[in-house]
Amino acid sequence: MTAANAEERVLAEDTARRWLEQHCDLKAVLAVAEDANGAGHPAQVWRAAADMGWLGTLIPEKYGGLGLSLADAVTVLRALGSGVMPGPYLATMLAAEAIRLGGTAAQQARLLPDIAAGRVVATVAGARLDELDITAGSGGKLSGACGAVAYASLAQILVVPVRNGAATNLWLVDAKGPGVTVAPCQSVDGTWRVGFVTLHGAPGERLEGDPDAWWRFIRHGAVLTAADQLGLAGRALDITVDYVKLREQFGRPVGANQGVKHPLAEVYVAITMARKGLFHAADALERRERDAFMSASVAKAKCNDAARDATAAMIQFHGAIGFTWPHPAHLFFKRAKRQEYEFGDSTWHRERVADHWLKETA
Amino acid sequence: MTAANAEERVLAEDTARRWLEQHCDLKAVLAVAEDANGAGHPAQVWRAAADMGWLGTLIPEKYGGLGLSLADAVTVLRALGSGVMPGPYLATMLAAEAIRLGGTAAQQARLLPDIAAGRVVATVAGARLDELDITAGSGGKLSGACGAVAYASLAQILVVPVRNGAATNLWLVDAKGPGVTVAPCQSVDGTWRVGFVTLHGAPGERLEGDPDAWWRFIRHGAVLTAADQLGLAGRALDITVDYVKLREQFGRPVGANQGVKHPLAEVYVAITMARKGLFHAADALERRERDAFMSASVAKAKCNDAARDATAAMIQFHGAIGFTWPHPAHLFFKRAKRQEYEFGDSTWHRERVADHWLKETA
Amino acid sequence: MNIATTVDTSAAEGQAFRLEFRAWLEANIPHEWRPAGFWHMMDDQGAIALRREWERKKYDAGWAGIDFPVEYGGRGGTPLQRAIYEEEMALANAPETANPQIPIIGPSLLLFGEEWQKKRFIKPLLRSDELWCQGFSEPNAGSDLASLRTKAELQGDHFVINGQKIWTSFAPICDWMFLLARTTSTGKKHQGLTLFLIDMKTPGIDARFIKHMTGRLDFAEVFLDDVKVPAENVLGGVDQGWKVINGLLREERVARIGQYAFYRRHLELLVRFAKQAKRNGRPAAEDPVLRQKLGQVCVDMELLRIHSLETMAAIANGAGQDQDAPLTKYSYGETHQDMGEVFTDLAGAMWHLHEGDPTQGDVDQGLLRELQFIFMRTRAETISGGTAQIQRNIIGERVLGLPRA
Amino acid sequence: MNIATTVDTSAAEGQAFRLEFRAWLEANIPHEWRPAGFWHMMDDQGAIALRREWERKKYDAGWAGIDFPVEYGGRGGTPLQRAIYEEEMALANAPETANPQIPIIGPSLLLFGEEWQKKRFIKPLLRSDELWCQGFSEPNAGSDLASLRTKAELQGDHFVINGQKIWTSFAPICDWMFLLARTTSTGKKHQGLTLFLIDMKTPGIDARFIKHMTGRLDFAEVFLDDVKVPAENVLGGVDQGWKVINGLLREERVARIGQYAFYRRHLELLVRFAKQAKRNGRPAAEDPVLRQKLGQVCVDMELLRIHSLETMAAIANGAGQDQDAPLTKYSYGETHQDMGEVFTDLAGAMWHLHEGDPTQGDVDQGLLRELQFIFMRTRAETISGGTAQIQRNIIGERVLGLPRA
Repeated sequence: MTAANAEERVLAEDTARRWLEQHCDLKAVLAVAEDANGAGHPAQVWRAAADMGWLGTLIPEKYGGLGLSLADAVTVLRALGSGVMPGPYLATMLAAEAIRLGGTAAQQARLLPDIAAGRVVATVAGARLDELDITAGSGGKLSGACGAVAYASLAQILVVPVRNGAATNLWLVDAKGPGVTVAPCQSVDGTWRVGFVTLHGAPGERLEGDPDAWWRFIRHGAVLTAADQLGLAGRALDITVDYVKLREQFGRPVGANQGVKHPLAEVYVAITMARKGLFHAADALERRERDAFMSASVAKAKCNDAARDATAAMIQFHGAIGFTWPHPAHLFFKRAKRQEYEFGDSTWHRERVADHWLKETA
Repeated sequence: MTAANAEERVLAEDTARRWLEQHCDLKAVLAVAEDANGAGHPAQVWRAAADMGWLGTLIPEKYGGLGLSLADAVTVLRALGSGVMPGPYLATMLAAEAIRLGGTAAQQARLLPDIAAGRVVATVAGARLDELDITAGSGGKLSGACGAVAYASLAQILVVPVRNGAATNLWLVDAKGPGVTVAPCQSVDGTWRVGFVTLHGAPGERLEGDPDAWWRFIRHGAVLTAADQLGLAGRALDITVDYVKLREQFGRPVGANQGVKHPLAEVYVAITMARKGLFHAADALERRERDAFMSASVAKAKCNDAARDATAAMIQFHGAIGFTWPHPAHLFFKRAKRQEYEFGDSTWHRERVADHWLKETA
Repeated sequence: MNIATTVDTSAAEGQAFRLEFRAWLEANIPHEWRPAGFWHMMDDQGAIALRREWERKKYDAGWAGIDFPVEYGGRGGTPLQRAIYEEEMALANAPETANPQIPIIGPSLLLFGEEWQKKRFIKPLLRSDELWCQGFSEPNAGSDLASLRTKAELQGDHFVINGQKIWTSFAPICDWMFLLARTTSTGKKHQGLTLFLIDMKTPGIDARFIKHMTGRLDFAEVFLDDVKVPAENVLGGVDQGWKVINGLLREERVARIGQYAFYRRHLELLVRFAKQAKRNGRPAAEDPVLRQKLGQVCVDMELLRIHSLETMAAIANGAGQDQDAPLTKYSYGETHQDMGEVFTDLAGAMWHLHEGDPTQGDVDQGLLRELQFIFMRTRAETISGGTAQIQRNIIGERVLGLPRA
Repeated sequence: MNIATTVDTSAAEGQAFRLEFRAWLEANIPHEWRPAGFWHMMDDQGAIALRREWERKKYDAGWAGIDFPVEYGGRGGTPLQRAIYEEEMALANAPETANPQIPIIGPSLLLFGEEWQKKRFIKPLLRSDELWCQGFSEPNAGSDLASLRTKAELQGDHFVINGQKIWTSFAPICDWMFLLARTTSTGKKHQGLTLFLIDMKTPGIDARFIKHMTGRLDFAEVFLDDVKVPAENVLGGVDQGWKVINGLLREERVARIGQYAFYRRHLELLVRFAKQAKRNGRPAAEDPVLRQKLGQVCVDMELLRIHSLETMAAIANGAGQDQDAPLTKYSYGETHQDMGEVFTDLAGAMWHLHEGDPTQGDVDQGLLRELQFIFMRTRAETISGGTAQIQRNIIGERVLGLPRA
């Protein structure tokens, strides 16, 4: 990352944060969570995501995107995560990334411009990485249960991993088309929406550009999800530090106690290391470095842990107010805990890191 | 445990501690550790172990022992552990316990009186519970590597687990007899001695009383070893608390800082729970309760963790002095870490506890 | 279901009591209430009404106020029976009480109340004819309770109370409040506090729910604006509030036995869930890494069971001061919280869904919902009633004798 | 062996330097020194003599004081080359320096020394012709260094020093000591401290080893009884000692890069050990629970590598203040200590034996001994140079801006 690049990113992230704070602050997010039967899709956030180019961060310029790097996408998503932002933007960006990595030029040209412009909502099945059993029949008809899928009811484009012997291929499905059923399901995390998707001979189209894109995609997915987590974690720490500086008990600020200070210092260390790991992984994947998959696992494992610890600390060190509904701490915590299991939990990633080291060491 | 019993035990433990403090204090233990090529077998401790009946705590009265319970043995061993006592008393008591559990009346009558009186040193192979490959040939000749065995060079009686198809039987070997080779090996923990034992057709004698005694024995062994660990842990905490009350830095006692106070409080909690778990397990094994094996695993897992944490805290909160040789902290820490892997580490025991619950829950 | 109990009922007395109560519960808890998650899929108001009705029935059958004297409407039993009662309630998945302050307010009245107060308040409390709430915490007096600011001034034959309380569970639907207020402002902070028994219908009281992060209505805040309370409604004497609160420690010990029984049930649910949920295509229960995590909470729960057994023995022997109260509180909070984390690890990406993901095993919805609720609820358990940090401070200072900062 | 380096040497300058030094090491480290554990199976005195000799050879070949100016006997290289040097030393399993205070005393002399001091002391320091020790800590001034009591009084053209120092590594075999003493006792505690360069042969100095828990001779205590030191041997000015010490932060950063390279080697040893050791009849490396533990330290080590890369980039860009120094120190200590714990888990019951248990796999003795040593050594790493508690305090107060107690 060049210095010029870095400055631009700081600026872009700062702009995004300010905009979100003005147009969809934590109160507004809470209202979205409160309205459990609503779409969970604030129009102003989606509009901004399209207009400011966030949705198209990774989409090539020729297809209407900004054609930027994974590190830029991480920057944008960290800003959105720091606002616990609701909406299908991450699902859509993930689907776009699958199409970018796996699609042919024709497939990309057909689909990506609409995504970049915010004209369609897209989503991906299989984020939990446990094996799904979706198979392709004759004529590319797909069948099988996709499990829980982000914003399944809203999405028009659905990307699904399909078994092909020992391999996994990425396929596209028209989510509003025949053979697709969606059963909405509520989630404890009110900052998103989710539904169970089942395919019954739904017409599918394979992403033909790179049949092995699944393996790259899940690493990119891990890094993009981790960016949201990192945003949660950083903001959770900031809010908590501000609170314990002011809140007094026993005649002094709560934050003067080592019982509070030391755990928060540990959270700071975790977040700092997670940030370094995440930007490194983004660059390594971008450059397709030899160890890039391991770097992505390092980043996701650390972001999982940092986000969980930071948001749990946010509740703990706010005292009783921290576990009430009107306080935003639970939004951060529930979302961090949800994302902990998307694109690989820490156990999944640690196993892969250990495997890499064991294979690489003589 | 009746109240009268409890009082007697407090008294017995107190007596043992006082005696040890007077006749083999921490300085004396350090000298034993210093003398790495010595026998690691202070005569006064062994004499006391015989004279005060410690060695025979579990041995029936008719064979010269006290015929007391496992909880009484735990009490004695906790006292010895609190003094980080060197010597083959634990190895000998473990061997005696194997003979008590597995031997016929004739075998017990022949062997236990000498053990209770301190006339022979005995020991056991297989304490680490990883499978050994010792087999019995024709005429009861035993062959195979026994791995590291406590006080192998000193011992006259050796108990070994021998494979018998899928089962494991306990056998006796004359450790000074033919077909037994002992290669002494140094250990980082200077409070004991150890050697590698190999059997080359050594004449063996099977413990015929209960052929399945191995499974009971390793649980009794876990509880007796855990008693030593609990002794280490409690003394480590006491010494550390005394130190941080007095040691001043930045104008106040180190122990006034929550950064010290809270971890020590956690150690206290761990030790307290470990103690409860251990005495419960001793009673449950004694009464051969249905869940006794699980209780032993609970106790050993917790004592492992408590002893490691308490002795590591002893080093940490003594500051630099805590990692010097003349300070006893390292004796506690190294021994706790050694025993952590004897008669089952926490991973081994947690697995068994989980298994028990999964099987017992509908 | 297999629950190793914490009370040794080899003695005939305990065993007979246990069996009788078990039979009553079997006959009187509606079958549809039994499955895991039943109460977690129902709205709060409905749940409380149902429970209240059931508790009256239970009282009338003689199964309430187990260790309260008969003369005040209790059963007149022993602490041992009380503990068995708590265990059987958990075993049967009986509803939680609609009147959660019983274990605090009941003994306070018994130990410190005047005769008329005992006669007047205990029976309706036990029968849940009157629901009670506890007004201790304030926005600026949480862990540091002694610095509370709600003021009570004596004016003739009544006190006039002004201030604000918070974390007052269920206040808006309660009939009475047990309130701690400052009556004297000179001297040490924890002196000069007084306990009042206040009718929630008194003018000047405004109680509003604060939703919990689980989505449940439970906490509330209470505003007191010139609330007139008869002077005779003081409990335990003017300026004696701190003494009363600290006199309840033994009672808290018994209550924790009951709490343990519920935790034990939660562990059973967790283990059952481990058998249903799939991770990476096989039952979560077969994954060696998840088994370690599950094994660890089983270890900690077994230790808490043994701790409860010892506590029961101490209670039966009439033991006094409980120096391990902060240890108990701390261990309970940590262990229950760990259980919650193990649940999310077992459930993986479906932990937060209101229905199990069919591609992740055939998971009972009620089980998922109850464990999910428990997971979120446990975040409060290292905070309410003294944070984990406060407990470690108390252990360090009072038990280990370490100096104050 | 495969070590991902922390220094980006895609630039030709770095790469050429790296290859040249690698070739020199290959040719000049005796083959028998290479295997893991070589230095851990040798006595302390013998090891130091061997190393000292080797360091002279290395100096004479131009491979010492990489980033020290040529005029004072250094190589005149860049910080980047210095970092590459440290990595290659670790990669080659080169001996640790016999003169461990070089990274502290060298830069102190460079930054604060008078011309004659630089000329006189730097070259013999770099060539290990003169071994140095550091006299900062005292029995009652460990974490709280500013409260030290060793006193230096000016008497004519010399100071007279009295007091006691502790944790003065290798003092009994050192030629010079870098000592911090109090010259003024009024004002704030950290003012009035002065640094002295002291010839260890001066009468009145008594240095005694204190054995480390690993069994090694390393630490020492030093008693100073009317020790006369010429006034010109003050470094950086009278009463300026605190300023000098705090001026060394940048240098510490570079030194940590070297430390990382050693940790990385230790991780490689650990992974190799995992393949050799057997647990429950199969290679430890195949046990899923142990793989998790190993995976976790690999994660943490990868993060420290990235952290080092960023630090190097910052150094190359001439960055100033390092706000993350306490983070670095804290993370290094914790991660290295975790590595030690993973070692004992992998080794199980043989972790503490001087030879591998043949029934637990075919384990290389040197590997076992070195990892064993590392395990014990790491207990000191959360203490020396500021405990983990102190680091968290600094992070909380200086980085997060939390109030002091």
